[in-house]
Amino acid sequence: MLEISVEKRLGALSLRAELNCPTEGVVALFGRSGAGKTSLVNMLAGLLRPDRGRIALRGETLFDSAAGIDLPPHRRRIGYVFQESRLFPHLKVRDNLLYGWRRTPEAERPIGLEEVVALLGLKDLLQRRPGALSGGEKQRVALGRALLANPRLLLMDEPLANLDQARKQEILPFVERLRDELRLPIVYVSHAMEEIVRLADTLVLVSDGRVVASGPLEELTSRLDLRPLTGRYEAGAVVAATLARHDLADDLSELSFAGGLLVVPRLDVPEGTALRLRIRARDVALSLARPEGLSIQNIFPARVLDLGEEGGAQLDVRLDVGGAPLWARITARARRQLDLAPGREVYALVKSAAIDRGALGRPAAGGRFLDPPEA
Amino acid sequence: MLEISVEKRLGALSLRAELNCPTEGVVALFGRSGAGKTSLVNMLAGLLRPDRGRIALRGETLFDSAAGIDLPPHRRRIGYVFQESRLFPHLKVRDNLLYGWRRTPEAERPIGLEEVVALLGLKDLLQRRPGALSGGEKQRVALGRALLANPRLLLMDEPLANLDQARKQEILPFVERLRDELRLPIVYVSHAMEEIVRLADTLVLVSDGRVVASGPLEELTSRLDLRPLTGRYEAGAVVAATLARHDLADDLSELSFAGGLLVVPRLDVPEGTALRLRIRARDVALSLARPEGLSIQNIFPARVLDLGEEGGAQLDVRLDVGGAPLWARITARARRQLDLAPGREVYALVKSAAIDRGALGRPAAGGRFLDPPEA
Amino acid sequence: MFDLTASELAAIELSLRVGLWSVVGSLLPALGAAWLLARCDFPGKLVFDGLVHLPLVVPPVVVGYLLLVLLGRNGPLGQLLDAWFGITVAFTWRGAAVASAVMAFPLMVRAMRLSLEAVDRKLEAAARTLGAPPWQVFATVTLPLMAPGLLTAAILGFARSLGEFGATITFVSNIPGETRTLPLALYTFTQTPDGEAGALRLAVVSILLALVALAGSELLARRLRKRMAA
Amino acid sequence: MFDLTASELAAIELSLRVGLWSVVGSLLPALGAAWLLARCDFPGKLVFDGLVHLPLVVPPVVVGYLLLVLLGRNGPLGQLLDAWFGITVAFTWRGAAVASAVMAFPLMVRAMRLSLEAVDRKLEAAARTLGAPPWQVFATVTLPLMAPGLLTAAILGFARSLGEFGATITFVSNIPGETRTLPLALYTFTQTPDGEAGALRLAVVSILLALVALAGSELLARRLRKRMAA
Amino acid sequence: QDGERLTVFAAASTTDAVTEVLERFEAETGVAGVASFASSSTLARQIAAGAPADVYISANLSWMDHLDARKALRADSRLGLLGNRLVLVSAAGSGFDCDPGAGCDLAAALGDQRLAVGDPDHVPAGLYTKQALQALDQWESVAPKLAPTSDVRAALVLVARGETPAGIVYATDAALLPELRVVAALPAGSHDPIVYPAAVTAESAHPAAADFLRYLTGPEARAVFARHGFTVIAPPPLPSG
Ligand SMILES: Nc1ncnc2c1ncn2[C@@H]1O[C@H](COP(=O)(O)OP(=O)(O)OP(=O)(O)O)[C@@H](O)[C@H]1O
Ligand SMILES: Nc1ncnc2c1ncn2[C@@H]1O[C@H](COP(=O)(O)OP(=O)(O)OP(=O)(O)O)[C@@H](O)[C@H]1O
Ligand code: MOO
Ligand SMILES: [Mg+2]
Ligand SMILES: [Mg+2]
Repeated sequence: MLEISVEKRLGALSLRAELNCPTEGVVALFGRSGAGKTSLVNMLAGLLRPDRGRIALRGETLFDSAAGIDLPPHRRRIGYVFQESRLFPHLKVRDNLLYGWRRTPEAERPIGLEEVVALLGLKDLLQRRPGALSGGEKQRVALGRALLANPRLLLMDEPLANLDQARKQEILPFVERLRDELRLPIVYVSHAMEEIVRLADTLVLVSDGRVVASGPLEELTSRLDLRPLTGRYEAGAVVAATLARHDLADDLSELSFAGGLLVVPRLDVPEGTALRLRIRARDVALSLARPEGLSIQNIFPARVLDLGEEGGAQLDVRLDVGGAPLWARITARARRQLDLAPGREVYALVKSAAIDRGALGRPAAGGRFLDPPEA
Repeated sequence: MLEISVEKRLGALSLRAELNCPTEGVVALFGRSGAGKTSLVNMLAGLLRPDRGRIALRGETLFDSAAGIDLPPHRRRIGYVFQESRLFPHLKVRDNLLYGWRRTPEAERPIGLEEVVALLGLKDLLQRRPGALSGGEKQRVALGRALLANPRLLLMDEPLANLDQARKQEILPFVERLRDELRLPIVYVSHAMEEIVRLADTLVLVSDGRVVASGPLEELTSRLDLRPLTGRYEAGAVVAATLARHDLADDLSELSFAGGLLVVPRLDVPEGTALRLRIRARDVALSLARPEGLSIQNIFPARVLDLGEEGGAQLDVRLDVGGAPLWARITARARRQLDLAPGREVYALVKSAAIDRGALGRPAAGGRFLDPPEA
Repeated sequence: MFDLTASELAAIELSLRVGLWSVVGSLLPALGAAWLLARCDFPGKLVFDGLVHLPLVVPPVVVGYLLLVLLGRNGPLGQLLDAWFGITVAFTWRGAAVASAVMAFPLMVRAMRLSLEAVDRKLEAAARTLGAPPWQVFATVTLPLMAPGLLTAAILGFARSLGEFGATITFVSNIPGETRTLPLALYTFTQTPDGEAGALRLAVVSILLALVALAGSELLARRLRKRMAA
Repeated sequence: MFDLTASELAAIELSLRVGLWSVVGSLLPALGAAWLLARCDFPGKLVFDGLVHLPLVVPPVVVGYLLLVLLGRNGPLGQLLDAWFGITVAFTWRGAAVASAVMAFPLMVRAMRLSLEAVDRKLEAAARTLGAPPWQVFATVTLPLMAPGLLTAAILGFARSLGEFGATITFVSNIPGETRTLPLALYTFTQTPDGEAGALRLAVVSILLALVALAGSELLARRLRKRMAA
Repeated sequence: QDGERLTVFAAASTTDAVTEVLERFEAETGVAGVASFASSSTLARQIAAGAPADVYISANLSWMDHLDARKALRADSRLGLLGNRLVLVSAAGSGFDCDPGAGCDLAAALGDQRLAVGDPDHVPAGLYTKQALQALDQWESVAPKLAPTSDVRAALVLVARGETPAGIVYATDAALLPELRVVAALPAGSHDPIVYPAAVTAESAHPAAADFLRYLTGPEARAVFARHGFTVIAPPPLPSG
């Protein structure tokens, strides 16, 4: 559990944040520039001192103005990966990596250099200096450096913002491995909803120095009232599925979920793997009858649960597909034409092409704990 | 016409670029980090001197190593908007804006401060110092400053890269206005395909110091052989349309194009406006029969022209819709099931929800010329 | 203690004048040297850098002697100055200003060089794309951005000048009212057995002057920086 | 010309020793002062800044006199040093080193302060999150990043020391083999008939030494910077 | 070491002579000696501050008096050692000619140029010069044309380089630079007798200090001083024993 209740005056902004959230998986902080995300994360790390308030991590008080507690950053064991990587320019990559590790008591070193080097693919970089690395390589080293300091929580403040698409794709899988294999709790700040959707379990919306909402990612991104904050980025449903079968001939994978079999372009995971799928509302269409001769592969019988707020051109329809949730975004006109109402039986059409890797997340499976799980 | 044929050794990279492209509308340079985009643009501006070669703009030679020509940057009349805005910190916004304008002969000042201030919404910023501006405001001022120097070509090197989504949305319309109202030719460097798709007419793909391909945006993004460079970003068709009618009740707009009437969420332009629509292949599905009772509003009879390369899970189908082109991305399995082949009559299903503002481009309508059109 | 005599006041006035002019006069040459060191690469740059530092390294008396040899009535430069401009520096306060300027030169160049190196050349490139030829870029972008550094250089030079003794007395001797600056007057006091009180008085005056100048410049520089950053 | 006599060699050796120790001895205090000025805000900071600059502002002879008063055999600090550590600085080469150090102090502080201000505090913050307590951050991050600045400060101090005359002769006199450094030996030459040649010789030697030191440090600093940047 | 080496603090203007005398003293007695040369005032202050000097030779009576008054000198050791003369010098090649003692108007001879002298505010040679010119009734006219220097050497350089057409220095100083020419000597009676006093310091523990002081007045030293242009005014020592 991460408990934050702080106040801090920052120039024109008065930050006043209350947050209680689980420290499992990835907690994403999202909000527009200047909202106070970095300030919040700095307070967690001990780099910025709140004017008032309390911060506690897994029951341990890190800061408490009333009790006069303020654990200095080097005793918090909170790793931090910054936007600008902040590698020490005078040290080789190897010494950068070991900087925190050397300062960790031997008994508390859960992973060693070799492991991190293997995990992040740093083998060829060890003898280089940070100046000779590309942006993506720098961030990988920064990640490794933070990991080797044996953190019980990892902060990442827009770690990919300075990278191009290709570099981003190069780093993201590593972050996923931290989450899934090391089961390291992560607080992840980003502007990019696509990163957040791919990584995060919990979403914290920050606006104007306040925590406006926090909760499971799926819930918050599909809440219409938060749309101004989460952006036009499509709402959607998250569905638990298992990889049932690969169809090598057509290069497809079939995923079984509560509503049936979903066909997607082939995924590079073994059969039987548990998966988390995100299906965006805008990629789902509805039909009253089961359509024939359609290129759309995924057609599921569904029942309309309810219909979103009206008032615009479009609205979201919440569906029940054999027990699994699904959202469809349709026009108001279509709603009238199809005469949709709660309880109505329809068919949900999911274009397989609309399910991309970014919508996939693997629930943590196995992996080691860097820290005992919370009591 | 912009003619570039240069060589330049840059550390490990040997840049060797050949490019001939129209100087109308927006020319986008796209390529991964370190490909040489900024170097190329700097050569255009005269900030970087090629080792060898020639650069000419609208017939005027800016650089020619053989002829010993090298027009200095201040005589090239090429505006430049940088990623970091580069406003002069010691000057107020007003003086920043007028910096280039004051250095332009009076006869060659097509626009004045008031106009640019109005165009870019800078009224409230004039007396401030750059240090007191947000990132988005800074870029708007930088844009205005470049404009007021009366450039005949505007270079923009990732002008939005440092901004968050909200700020990007704040700037993009202004860039569109330059393109559409001032008809200022723009060379636009970006990593973000979504910006490029929204703005560019011509796409130049740069890789490893070479111009790998250049041509109309639509053509290049739909070329499968360039997919490794253009990225997974979806291919699609661009369709000319006119705003036929607003349906205020349903908050929709009907656009008429060669294939019929296309319904989209209401657009904020007057009826009769000529528009350019981008319809992504992944948002188009095919059906053998006209489906009934479907939420999808846009259904057009179409003829299969040809089918893209096979070999993966998906393929793109090129369609003719009443004379307009359209692409649909379907799975190979669907292709087999529907028995698709060139000449086959089908129905194209376009989910209206998938047409967003980003897919809209207005062909230049009226507006003034900053420079006489090319001979 | 602060009942200053007329001749002490004269020395103070003279020191201020000398300091001012030494700074004013060396601003341009120092800027030029700083430019060469910060922006240009040329053979012999290290030697040039060494030459600029000479006055720091060599005893002031030696510098004064060299100035005398070069700029004295019979020195080659001194004769030129006299013939072309009718300017005599030997035995005049102008000579004192020259001595101060030379001694302060390395410090001023150093401060300017650092501030020049800190100027973001990307801003200069931006100015060029906006139609400014190189000299305008320098005048309208580089120089204003260097302002805090120029200020520091000026004040450092001025402060150094307030303490300059050896080169001055050797070059222009110790003529009351003409070249007897504050440090020379102070020195004169120290040379008589009962001069302590007078020496102390003048020392305090020169320290105060320097403190005021340093503090003022520091505050001004902070303001300049803040204005540009905030 | 470069047949140096034994006593000239002794003066050179002494000057090098004095320069070295004056630099070594003032590194820490200068670093401390630079830290206070760059990183701390306290009442009286401007005055402290002024005090640090004093040796620049006051004639060297006055500085030497003050040192004599404070650190002489009968001076309050001199007696303390003697009683507590058995160290005598008055009229020894150690005193010459002290005089040099004091005169070079403002220059060294300035160079260090600038390099300290240029250290990216974000890197320090990063080190703290990696478990390094403040003093380790200083030792493993701040200090190495300041290295080019420290080098500059050291060489500047050393070069300044090679030219120091007024404070030295006033404080520790001109005792051959003990306090007669290069500039003092040069002065002594000028007091004897036919001393010209000797004086010139020593001037050239001291200029060469300073040039070598400056050029060497410049090259080294460039290497350091390149290593960190490239 | 201080106990073994005899340390002499001597006015800078005696540099050459005292160095030579010290060498001879060492050759004769085996007592090694070193000398620190600086301006008399600097040395006096240092002695007052406890400098390890055994013998002080000053060019300046007032600083010797200063030390005397502070009991910094060994009682009864003080003696007037050397005498000197004031001379008017000019650069060897110059045509400057004027003998103020013979009624030449120095100010007129200088024209709009200056006269290099030790600073009459504190440098002994300057103080004597002022007395002499006052006695010759030329001070009023010459005073505004002075180029006062902090030490004699600086005055000499000015003259030798032709910065000033003439200077008034000690006869001994004139020998420092070969480019100089003595134009005239100032009348000895026009100023107080020039005296370089010498004394053993109160703090001196060196057994040979008094011996050295006595040696300074002995025949060998007299010869050396004479060769450098000084007159030795102290009486020769009584035969020791
Ligand atoms: N030391 C400070 N002094 C004054 N204002 C500050 C300070 N630090 C931050 N601020 C202000 O506090 C606000 C929040 O800043 P913060 O960096 O936390 O925002 P953010 O959400 O991380 O923004 P971004 O997405 O741009 O990184 C901003 O308006 C910023 O200007
Ligand atoms: N002055 C230089 N010296 C050495 N190498 C250079 C220099 N300027 C650029 N390069 C190298 O040339 C290559 C191209 O750089 P350039 O900045 O043009 O790329 P880019 O495509 O703009 O990249 P980005 O998308 O990151 O801005 C890079 O590998 C860069 O390291
Ligand atoms: O020897 Mo002196 O004390 O400089 O006249
Ligand atoms: Mg931030
Ligand atoms: Mg670039």
